[in-house]
Amino acid sequence: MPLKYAINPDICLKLTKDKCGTCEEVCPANAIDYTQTEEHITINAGSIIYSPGFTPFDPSKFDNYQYANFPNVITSMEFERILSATGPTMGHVTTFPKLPLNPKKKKDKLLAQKRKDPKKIAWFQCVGSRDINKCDNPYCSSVCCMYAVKEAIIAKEHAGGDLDCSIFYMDMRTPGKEFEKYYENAKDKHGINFIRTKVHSVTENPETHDLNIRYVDDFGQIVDDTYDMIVLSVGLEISEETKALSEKLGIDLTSNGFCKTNSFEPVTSSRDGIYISGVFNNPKDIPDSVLDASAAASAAGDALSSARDTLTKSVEKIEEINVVGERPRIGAFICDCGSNIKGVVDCEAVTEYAKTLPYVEFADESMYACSQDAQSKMVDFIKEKNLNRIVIAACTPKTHEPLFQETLANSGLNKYLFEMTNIRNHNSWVHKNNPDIATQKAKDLVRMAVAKAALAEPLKEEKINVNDSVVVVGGGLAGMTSAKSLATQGYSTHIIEKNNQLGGEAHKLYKTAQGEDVQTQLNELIKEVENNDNITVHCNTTLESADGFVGNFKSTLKSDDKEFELEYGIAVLATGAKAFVPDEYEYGNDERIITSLDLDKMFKVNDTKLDTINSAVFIQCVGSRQPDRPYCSRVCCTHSIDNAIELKKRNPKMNVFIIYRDIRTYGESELLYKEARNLGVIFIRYEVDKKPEVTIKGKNLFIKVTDHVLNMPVEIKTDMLTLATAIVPRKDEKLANFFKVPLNDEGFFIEKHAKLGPAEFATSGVFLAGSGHYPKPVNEAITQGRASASRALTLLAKKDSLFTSGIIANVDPLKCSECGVCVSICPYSAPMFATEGRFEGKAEVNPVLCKGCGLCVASCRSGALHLRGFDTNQIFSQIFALGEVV
Amino acid sequence: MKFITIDKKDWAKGIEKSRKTYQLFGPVKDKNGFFIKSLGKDMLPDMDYHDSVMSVKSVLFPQTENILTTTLDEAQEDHHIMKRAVTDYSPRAVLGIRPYDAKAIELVKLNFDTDDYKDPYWCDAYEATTFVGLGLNKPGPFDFSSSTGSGPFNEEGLDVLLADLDDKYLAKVLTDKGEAFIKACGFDLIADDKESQALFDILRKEAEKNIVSKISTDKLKEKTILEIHEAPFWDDIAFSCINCGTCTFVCPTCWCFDIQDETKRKASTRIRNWDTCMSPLFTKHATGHNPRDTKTQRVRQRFMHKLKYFFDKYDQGIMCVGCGRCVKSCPVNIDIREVCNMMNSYEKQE
Amino acid sequence: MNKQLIGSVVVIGGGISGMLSALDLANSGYYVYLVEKGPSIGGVMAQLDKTFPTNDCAM
Amino acid sequence: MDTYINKIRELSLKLLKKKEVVKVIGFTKGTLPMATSPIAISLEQDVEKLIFNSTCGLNLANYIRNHKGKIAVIAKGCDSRNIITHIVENQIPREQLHIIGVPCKGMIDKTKVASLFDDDIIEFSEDNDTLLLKSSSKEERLNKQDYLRENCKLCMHKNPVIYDDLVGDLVDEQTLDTPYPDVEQIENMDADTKWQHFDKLTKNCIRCYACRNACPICYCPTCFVDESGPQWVGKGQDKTDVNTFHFLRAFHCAGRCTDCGACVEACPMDINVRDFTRKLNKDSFELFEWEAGLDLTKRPPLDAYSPNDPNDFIK
Repeated sequence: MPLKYAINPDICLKLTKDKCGTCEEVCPANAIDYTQTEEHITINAGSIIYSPGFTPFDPSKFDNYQYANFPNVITSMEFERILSATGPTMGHVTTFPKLPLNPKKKKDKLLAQKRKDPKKIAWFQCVGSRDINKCDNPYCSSVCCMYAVKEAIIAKEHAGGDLDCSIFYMDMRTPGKEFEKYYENAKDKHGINFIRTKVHSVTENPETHDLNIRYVDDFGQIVDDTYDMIVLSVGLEISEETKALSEKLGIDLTSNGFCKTNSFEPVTSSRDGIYISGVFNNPKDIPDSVLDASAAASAAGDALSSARDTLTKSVEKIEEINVVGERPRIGAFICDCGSNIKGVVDCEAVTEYAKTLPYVEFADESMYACSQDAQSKMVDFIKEKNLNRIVIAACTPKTHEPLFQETLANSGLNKYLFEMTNIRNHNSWVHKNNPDIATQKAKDLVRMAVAKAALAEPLKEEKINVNDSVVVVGGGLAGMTSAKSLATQGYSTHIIEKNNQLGGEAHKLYKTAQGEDVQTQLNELIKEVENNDNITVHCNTTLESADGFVGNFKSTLKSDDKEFELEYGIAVLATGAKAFVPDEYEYGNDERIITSLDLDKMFKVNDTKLDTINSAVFIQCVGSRQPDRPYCSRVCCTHSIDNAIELKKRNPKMNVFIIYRDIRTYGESELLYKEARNLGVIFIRYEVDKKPEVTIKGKNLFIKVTDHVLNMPVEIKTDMLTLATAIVPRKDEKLANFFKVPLNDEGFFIEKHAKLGPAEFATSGVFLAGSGHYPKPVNEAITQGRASASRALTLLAKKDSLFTSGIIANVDPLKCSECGVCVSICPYSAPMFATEGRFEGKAEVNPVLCKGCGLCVASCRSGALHLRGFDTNQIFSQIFALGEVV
Repeated sequence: MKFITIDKKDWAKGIEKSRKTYQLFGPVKDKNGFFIKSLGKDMLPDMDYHDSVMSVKSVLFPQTENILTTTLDEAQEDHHIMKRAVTDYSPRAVLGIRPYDAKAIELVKLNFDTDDYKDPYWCDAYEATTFVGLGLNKPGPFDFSSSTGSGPFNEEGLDVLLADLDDKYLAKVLTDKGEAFIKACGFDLIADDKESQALFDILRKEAEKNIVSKISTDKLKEKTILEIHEAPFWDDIAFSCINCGTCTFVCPTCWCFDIQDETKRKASTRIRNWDTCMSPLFTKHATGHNPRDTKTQRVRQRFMHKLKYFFDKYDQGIMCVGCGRCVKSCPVNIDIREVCNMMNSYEKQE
Repeated sequence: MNKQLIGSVVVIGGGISGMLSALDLANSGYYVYLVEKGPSIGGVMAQLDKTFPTNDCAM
Repeated sequence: MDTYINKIRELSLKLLKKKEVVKVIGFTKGTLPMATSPIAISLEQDVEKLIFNSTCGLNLANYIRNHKGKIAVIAKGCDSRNIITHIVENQIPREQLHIIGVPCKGMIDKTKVASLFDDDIIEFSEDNDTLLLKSSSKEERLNKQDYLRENCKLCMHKNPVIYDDLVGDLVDEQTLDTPYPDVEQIENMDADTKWQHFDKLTKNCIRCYACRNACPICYCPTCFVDESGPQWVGKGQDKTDVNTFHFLRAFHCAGRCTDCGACVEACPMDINVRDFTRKLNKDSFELFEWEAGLDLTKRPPLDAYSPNDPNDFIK
């Protein structure tokens, strides 16, 4: 599904035989150019970021699932397209979705006629992942469990509630933020079946093409079942092409083709100057790829900081024309969006209609209003016709408004003298089958937009003065990394650490999952940070207050009973998380019962007690994934397995048991899991309602658990019990309040956007890194540290061009009743009472803090608050315009 | 002058008969009080009422009245041209109104029907209306109409005055309009002029005996406007006022109105609504400035207008007919009788 | 040593990760070349319907 | 009542004498038998004008804004709750107020009493729970409890919530299993009946705005009905406009109304305006466990946003 079409030069008749040429004729945008040939360009650049992505695993070679032969066995990527409204079935879930592959083939056509709405769909997990028998992909692809759950839920939404969805899996791996809840909801609320097994084989009923599967269930019984469709949850692979280019670039790969990195420089390849990000780094989902992206930018930028701003150009600003007091002269531009709108709506009629509307001086239809040439034409029209308000009827303002506003600015108009109405998403797309009504509605929408635009006023954006120093709260790995990057790129940075030394929880760790010694690297990082001239470290210091807004924060800090103030422009919250102190499994009643971090400490100091142990047990999910703490702590499976391997290596004869619920060694950590099993570590599964029981009988320590294979209780006598305890957030409500940032139910910070804004907050100028966001291992904490720095840098780089939005609330003091609703209700503290002047006591809005959400406007009973750009008279005129008939 | 005796047994029949020519209005009970309303088919005026909550002024001067209309539809030839709203001015008769309300109409007339300007809406309605009054045999304890130039059997403003004589009405026909109405009803039992007038006089004297409430207006005229305007009692009078418009809305003599344009779809109407000097909007300028910005200024304006400016301008006494409605309706019991007496007896302290 | 650094970066791959790297760098003062072998940028994410766990539209 | 009056006068005199306050806001006798009128007393000799009885149905919180210097105010339970609302909504600082609390025994429904007579009442007096009324045609002795205002019958906060002085012992508060029987009755109507109910309710409204102006929480400098740009509501007697005024006003009172009954008391057309506001009081109570004017530290529920706010209405 490329968003743009391209010509395949091997097949194109025009290029091969100089015939046809139809595409050039029919393309309304004149985008076809047969003369284009391959060009070689040499670019000199300071750094390279290599982000080649992945290819979905091709299951054709799997004979047991018969993907290549059975039409109703499809891949998850294919299913993703089926669910999509813009996909081949327009979101309709149906069998034989891929048919007819060839409309001329009779067999395909016949099969396509057999299409029906499926009643039962199965997902097979780990296709092309965690598998060395059928393919050579021993790693976990990290994302398939999540997308399978999502696809099952959406499929039910599309197909209706009685669709039976079953997911066949080995371990359900949902270790990301809010993922476990989604998984629980899939089970409880959406009724998705989760069946823990590996399906042996699939056969097809040759008549109906229904699919029969056979598997062994939890109780060892063989089960035969029939499904209408099977979705193969295919894993992520690094393509041969990527591997080849990597070799050319001279960067080291792991045995699976992923880039080899160090946990402490997780986006840096083995070759100097080449940084990597995304799945190429390790199988990962979108938010982690997004973090990688920013982290790689930070790493690449760090290396080039002295050359910053040498090659970038700045845009020339055009003097704004004063239109205040002028009669509105509206230009209306109707976009065809190719056939997207014009295919349904009679755009010509809409354009003609627009010309008849009050104040409309000019109306024009264009094929693609957003195209470069349409934009420059628009500038000409504005100047030529002396237009002072612009209405654009096209697609969604969410994506295109800034573009059009820039065009306004380029022609000297204030960018708020503009109104956009969506005749595509809200109209042509939804009224596809009713072109007449769609045209009518387009006219209505244009009329309303014109009515509003006529009352548009130029709005002023306030300049924000940015103090370019940064405060990083928390001196752990994430905080130090963030500070280091910001300092390297030239910004004065303060680290506020409440303990007496930098390093945070990392001091308690022994090794990373990749085997690096944590303490050596940590001490090196601390030294680097302490020696950096741009970083001021404040240990034993706490933040007592924070006032202000982006670019202008002010805090009181307290250090050893001394208070001092700090002014800064940017804050990074990297306050981390801590280990849960267990209240079960006899913890605290026997010194042999310890936590994962206790065991790390023993390794670190090479505790002699370790030599006396012959049996060790780990219990997983202590305090995690249970009703009172419903999230997965992400790191504990890998951590325990790593420690189990360490024990086995020290004493191969030692009996090591890991009692777990799902093993969640995502990505290449799966290799550790495999290694542990090879070394003889015994894994026993338990259910949350049947937790292992720990008893201390005299000198002996016993753990009773029901073996999931034998389905019988077993009792293990052990010399040491390690509890893999949850990671719990600090739930720092005070801090959250200072910066007006939200906490989720568990107490983790809520980022700006779960997918696209994982290292920043909705509050402008405040960024996020480390386990305060969600539990994470060393490399991920460092990645997020870098990512937060990169995000902060984009803001700091705009230092001189940072403006508020023009769409903000303002107060009419004569109408203000001083009741304070606005002050109370604003989440950003923008309204306040004037403390001096003629309107002392009345509310006023700080334009820099206001986000234009309109909460105060809607709440003001006295009608004193107005939202600029959406003033009441504008909305009224729109409503009245709606009531008029064409 | 002509007197007619109407047997109450014939009353309903006569009224019914008049409907051929007249639309009828009269007192009707609604919730806890009486209102002068249009009498629908088969509805009779409830002549046993004591007093109506609202006065009769709305028959000539409705609270909301369409005065001009136009269309904004440019397809119509006469779009945007204001035309007088179509109103029914066919003959109508209001039955059973109290004499003080009739007197009030005469006061209101001073405003709407002058040599300089005749308000067409009010004048046309006035022209079309016949007022059939009902003398008040037993005025209530808060009626002070005798000291305002009106009284329980005052004839001013009426076309017919009825006296309730238990089993019959004695009608005093005062004008041609009145005569026409009586004729339309078919009431033709002529009573003796002298006897009848004597009866009216007795009834009036009896009724006036009941009037215990009085105001003094004798010295109002001789005081200067500024003197009363600057009197110290206004703040105290105004303190409890909540600036609602109740007093002005129930008042039979308050005539102020506000004009509004309302547009619904393509139809535009210019309406006039009762206004009230109690509202801050009453004098608010387009600039936002308000010369009567405080409550005290507004309260003072109301009383000065009624009891001083009107008095001075028209020389027709005060702009109050003593019905007592404002006294009873005021949520905070501001009493025009007290205020009038305060103004009348106020002597500037040197 | 002390070779003059070049203030530009080549980003190879126009998927979500490559695009965001490019944006961050461009917005913080570096010239960026974004190289993509396909005819459009967007990568695999552009092919997804909704995203986990918020069910936001991937487009 | 006489003990209340004596105490009110005594306290007022003391406050004025010691110059602790510049004026005392209370009630004085009216010119009609069942009328009382708010008054501000600033001279010591005028304290004798202060009275208190079962007809003091207006809310004196409506009179405490925009004064210079410290003032004393007589406050029944509901008045005190509106005083709290005023303090919370920045209309007056607590320090500027001396609150003389009156444990309230309920106010009488004057319309209901008057409806017993065909003519005007000329005398009214009360003796504990007995009301004595006289017109020119008859006399009535009534049990006060039978003639309480509807809001007083359902009142659960007769005692002042905050006060600096009390004029008598606190009275027993009632607890009600169904505090909103009137609202429930309307809620149970089908849509048509409900529509008819409200249509009939506002039928005689003359838009004098006495309900709004008697209401202590209607203190906006410009009420939305007086707004001309935009004009939210037409100004005529069009039924839609009349009802819009009542609906919107009620919404503006949501979570702030103490059900003091001043609106109904002031209405010259006997419209039970509380039918609008009570529903919102009930919703505030059920959704937010909120009753207005009980807490100096909390803003009304609609003035604040919490992620835990009930959102069952989102279907």
